[in-house]
Amino acid sequence: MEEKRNIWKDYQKEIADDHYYYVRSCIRQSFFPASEEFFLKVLKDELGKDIFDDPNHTTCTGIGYHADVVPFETIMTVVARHFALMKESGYKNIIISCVTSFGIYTEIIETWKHFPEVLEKIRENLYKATKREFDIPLNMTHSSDIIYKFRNEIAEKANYKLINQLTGRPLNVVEHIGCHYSKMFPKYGVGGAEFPLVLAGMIKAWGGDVIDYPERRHCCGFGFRQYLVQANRGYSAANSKKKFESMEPYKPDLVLCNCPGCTMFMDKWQYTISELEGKTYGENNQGVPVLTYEELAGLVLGYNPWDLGLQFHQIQSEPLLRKMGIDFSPEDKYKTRSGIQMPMPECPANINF
Amino acid sequence: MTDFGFTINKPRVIDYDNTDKRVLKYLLAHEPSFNSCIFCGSCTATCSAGNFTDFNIRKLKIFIRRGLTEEIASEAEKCMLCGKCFLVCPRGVNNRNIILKVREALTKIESHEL
Amino acid sequence: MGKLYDLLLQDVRFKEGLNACMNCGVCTAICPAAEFYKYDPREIIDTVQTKDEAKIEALMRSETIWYCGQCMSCKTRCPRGNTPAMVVMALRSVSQKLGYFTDSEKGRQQFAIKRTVGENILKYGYCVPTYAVTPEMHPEQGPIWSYINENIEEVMERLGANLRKPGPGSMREIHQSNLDELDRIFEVSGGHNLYNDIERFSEKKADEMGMEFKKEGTDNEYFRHVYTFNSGNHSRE
Amino acid sequence: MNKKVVVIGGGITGMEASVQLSALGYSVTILEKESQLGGHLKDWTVLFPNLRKGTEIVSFLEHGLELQEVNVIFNSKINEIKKINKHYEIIVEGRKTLVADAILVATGFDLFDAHRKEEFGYGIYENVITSYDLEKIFAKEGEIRTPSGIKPKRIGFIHCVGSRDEKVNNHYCSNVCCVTGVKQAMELKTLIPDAEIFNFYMDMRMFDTHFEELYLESQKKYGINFIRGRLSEANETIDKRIVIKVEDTLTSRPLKMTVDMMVLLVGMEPSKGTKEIANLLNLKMRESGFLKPEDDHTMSNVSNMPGVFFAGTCSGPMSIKYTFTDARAAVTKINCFLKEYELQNRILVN
Repeated sequence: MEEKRNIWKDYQKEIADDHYYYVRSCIRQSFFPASEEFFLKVLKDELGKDIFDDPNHTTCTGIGYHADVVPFETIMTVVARHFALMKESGYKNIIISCVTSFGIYTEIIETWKHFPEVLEKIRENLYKATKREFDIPLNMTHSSDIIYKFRNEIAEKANYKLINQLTGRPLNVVEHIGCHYSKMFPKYGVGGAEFPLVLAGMIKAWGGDVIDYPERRHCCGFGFRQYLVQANRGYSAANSKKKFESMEPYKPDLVLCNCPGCTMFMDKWQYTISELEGKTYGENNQGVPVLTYEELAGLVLGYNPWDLGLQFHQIQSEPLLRKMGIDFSPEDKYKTRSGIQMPMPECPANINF
Repeated sequence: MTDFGFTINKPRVIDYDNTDKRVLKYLLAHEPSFNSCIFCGSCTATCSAGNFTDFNIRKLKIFIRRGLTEEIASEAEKCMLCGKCFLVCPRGVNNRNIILKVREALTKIESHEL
Repeated sequence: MGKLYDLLLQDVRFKEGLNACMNCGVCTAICPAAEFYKYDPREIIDTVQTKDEAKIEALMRSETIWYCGQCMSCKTRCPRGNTPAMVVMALRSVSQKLGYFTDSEKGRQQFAIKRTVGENILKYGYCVPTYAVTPEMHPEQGPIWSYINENIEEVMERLGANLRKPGPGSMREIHQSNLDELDRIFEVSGGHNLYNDIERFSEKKADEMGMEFKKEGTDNEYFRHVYTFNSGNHSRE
Repeated sequence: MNKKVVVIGGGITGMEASVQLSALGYSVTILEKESQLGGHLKDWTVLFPNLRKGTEIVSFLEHGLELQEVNVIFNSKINEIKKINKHYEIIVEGRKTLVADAILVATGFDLFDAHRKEEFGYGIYENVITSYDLEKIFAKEGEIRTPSGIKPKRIGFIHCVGSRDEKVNNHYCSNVCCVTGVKQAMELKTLIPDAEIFNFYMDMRMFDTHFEELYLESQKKYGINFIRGRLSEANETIDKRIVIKVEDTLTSRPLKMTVDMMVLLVGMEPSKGTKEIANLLNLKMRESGFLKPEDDHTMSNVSNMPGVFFAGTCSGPMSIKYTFTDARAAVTKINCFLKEYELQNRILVN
């Protein structure tokens, strides 16, 4: 897909080189905690960067905001507090782990540009509530932007490639960017909104092929209130289903996601769809593995897939590991950190493990 | 099957590649003035049935174009055949005959003649 | 101008989101909600731009405004620079302020969201911590989610998380001083007001509907109702 | 000695105005940046609304130029234009400096670059073409084939590409795309009688003589389909067909349709040349970049610089018919100016 971009080929998003303040994601830390830990590890250990993991920041309240239980003014003030914490820790570059947060931070900064009186109000709010003052970050990136920026360095250190060892051909990778990454403000994303490069660039650099299928840009179906309330979940599952049906003819080996929510939904909805409609996607009814970019970077660099947490996805990734020629230990899969055997999870009825 | 408390929503999108164009074909063969419709809505504005019910003859004609047989069947029965729509049509579309032909086509579909 | 339109105009998202619509349908064409609900963002914008108070009030009391999934795809495409999804947020916000939201099945669900995600924010400092997304309320998360929740200590340790402990790391405990700051932010910025509006109007509605309502938690009839009830009148016509 | 007029641009406007100015006795020079005359017209095979050949118009214009022996300088690049007293000096790269008593800017339009609507897939998906590309396909002998090499069974025309679109900063209507869509659909249907052809539009702006009749004919005689909905995005299927996604606005439902070939009806933009000349001469432009007249109604060919006039599509989108009319109108205005008629000082009371 790299060759498909036209308009954005001359545009490069500015991504700071070092000294970052890191803000975590509600969904990524809860569903893919190893991804956040691995991201920090890679930046520090593999790339030698300075990144600050501040215990004092909180949720941005984005899920609540897009589900309309948190007012705009409130979320702006919470985000302003994160900017204040960043300033107090001596940082100017912020890395955001969540795509929803990333979208909100960009929306807020754009709003402040258009409505300076709102910015003033938020400064007052924050001071009133916390006595803190803030600066707008000099450089704001999503954590995938950082992996994108260092994709070639990662490729140089890689132990494995996105190449099917049995056929010698590149793996077919579906990339899913997450709506809030660049649909609202294309210039804040790498490669704009239509043919974004952030994941495609990683896939290319690590040897895979990017699949462009008709519903590539479609939402995973989270829909905030549409997922959060049980009665509405048929909407969420329907959107993921639409995507899986559209990508099916291309025989994807894996789905790579930008947004933690999308990663979780596209993984879990395969199970739900298999239960509700008896349809299982992927080869041999095994499902299509759905990975975060941190997990994929970890695999490529040769980290233990079970330390990355792949066993705690609903769709299992052994077929993918075998294709990549990764030497993994099946015995280690369900062991504690200290090596004690844990029980086995239950197998879904319609997905082959 | 696990009960999740919901079922997966069905799409509302008009999937043109997979709709049923039998009524459309029949109509174009039997009432060619249908081709001249520009969906301006004059017919709907004057429609006797549409004044008292949710019948919308302009929409019906689009359903025919798109091949939405279910929608066609439920709409076509609402017309009272007064013919005012033909009088007001700026393109001379014989709307009244369209209804008759659509009903004919639907009957034929039911009896597998189409 | 009318009262409701004025209220909408106070919302910067409304000012940003509504220019002049020419009814081209580009938003609806790729809207996930338009595909799976009886929903048309183009019609919402068209209704709002008439400035007709009666129509706007009807919209605020309707199911319609609650169908949007906030993906913002409409913003990417609109040839007139409108953002229907932001106009929807402004409509929802006024609908909650005035209590109109309890008139619709989908609107009443705001109560369930407030009692779950809304409370998580102030209690844990995060919207959806693992232990608050219970397998009972989330069977669609599959057997793996039950497994993770049953073995949460071991799983989180293996994955390098700092589960409910002080200091940095994923799943860490947020220090009370930070939760207090969050609480004060909610106080000064209208967050608590919205929570209170949702509670107050929901309690009134529960009473009208003759349902049990409790001041806290999810173990009450009204919560269970709004969380699970689906009349089935929302998708295909 | 004859007064001198320099005409910048040798498209329809420049050619026709030159013929007329020359007939009035002025000494006319056309500066053309390319190596031939005719501008965009030479690329269009058949014209609306009467389906005559484009070459007929070109030869009509060329004949005029021959009769009037108008001087044409090809491959000319203007480096500078100086105003000296009442006349202008035009410095053309590698040539003798030209002196002009009046200048007619006729720098025309550029076609909208469809690559800029990335979501439509032009230059990315091979079966997405522009109306301009389709003309080139028409110009070729033999059966119509899609770029993938198949005989198309279903074709979609997309209106308003690059027009009426804030996203590409073009807020205006390009005037000619609606009728071009109708014309090209009819041509295609003639060549492939069993093809299904769809026009996706917002408004059918059939404003000019015989346009509406052509629209009616396309429906009645050719069975062309019209769907009111603007393209949101297009995608490629695994077999290289194109999925069109619009709202069927008259039923309020999203609609998707797979076509073998999608034709983008690209609009007009102020040409690069127009912008260059406007900079050299300090001409006022509209927000759209088209040249701005001194008054929209009464001085539509008159620029803010004395002795500089403009005509044709450098001032806004227009069809061939209006281009001719506009060229001739500008000639009248230039004549008034050079003859120093009192008329040119008519007062407009605000």
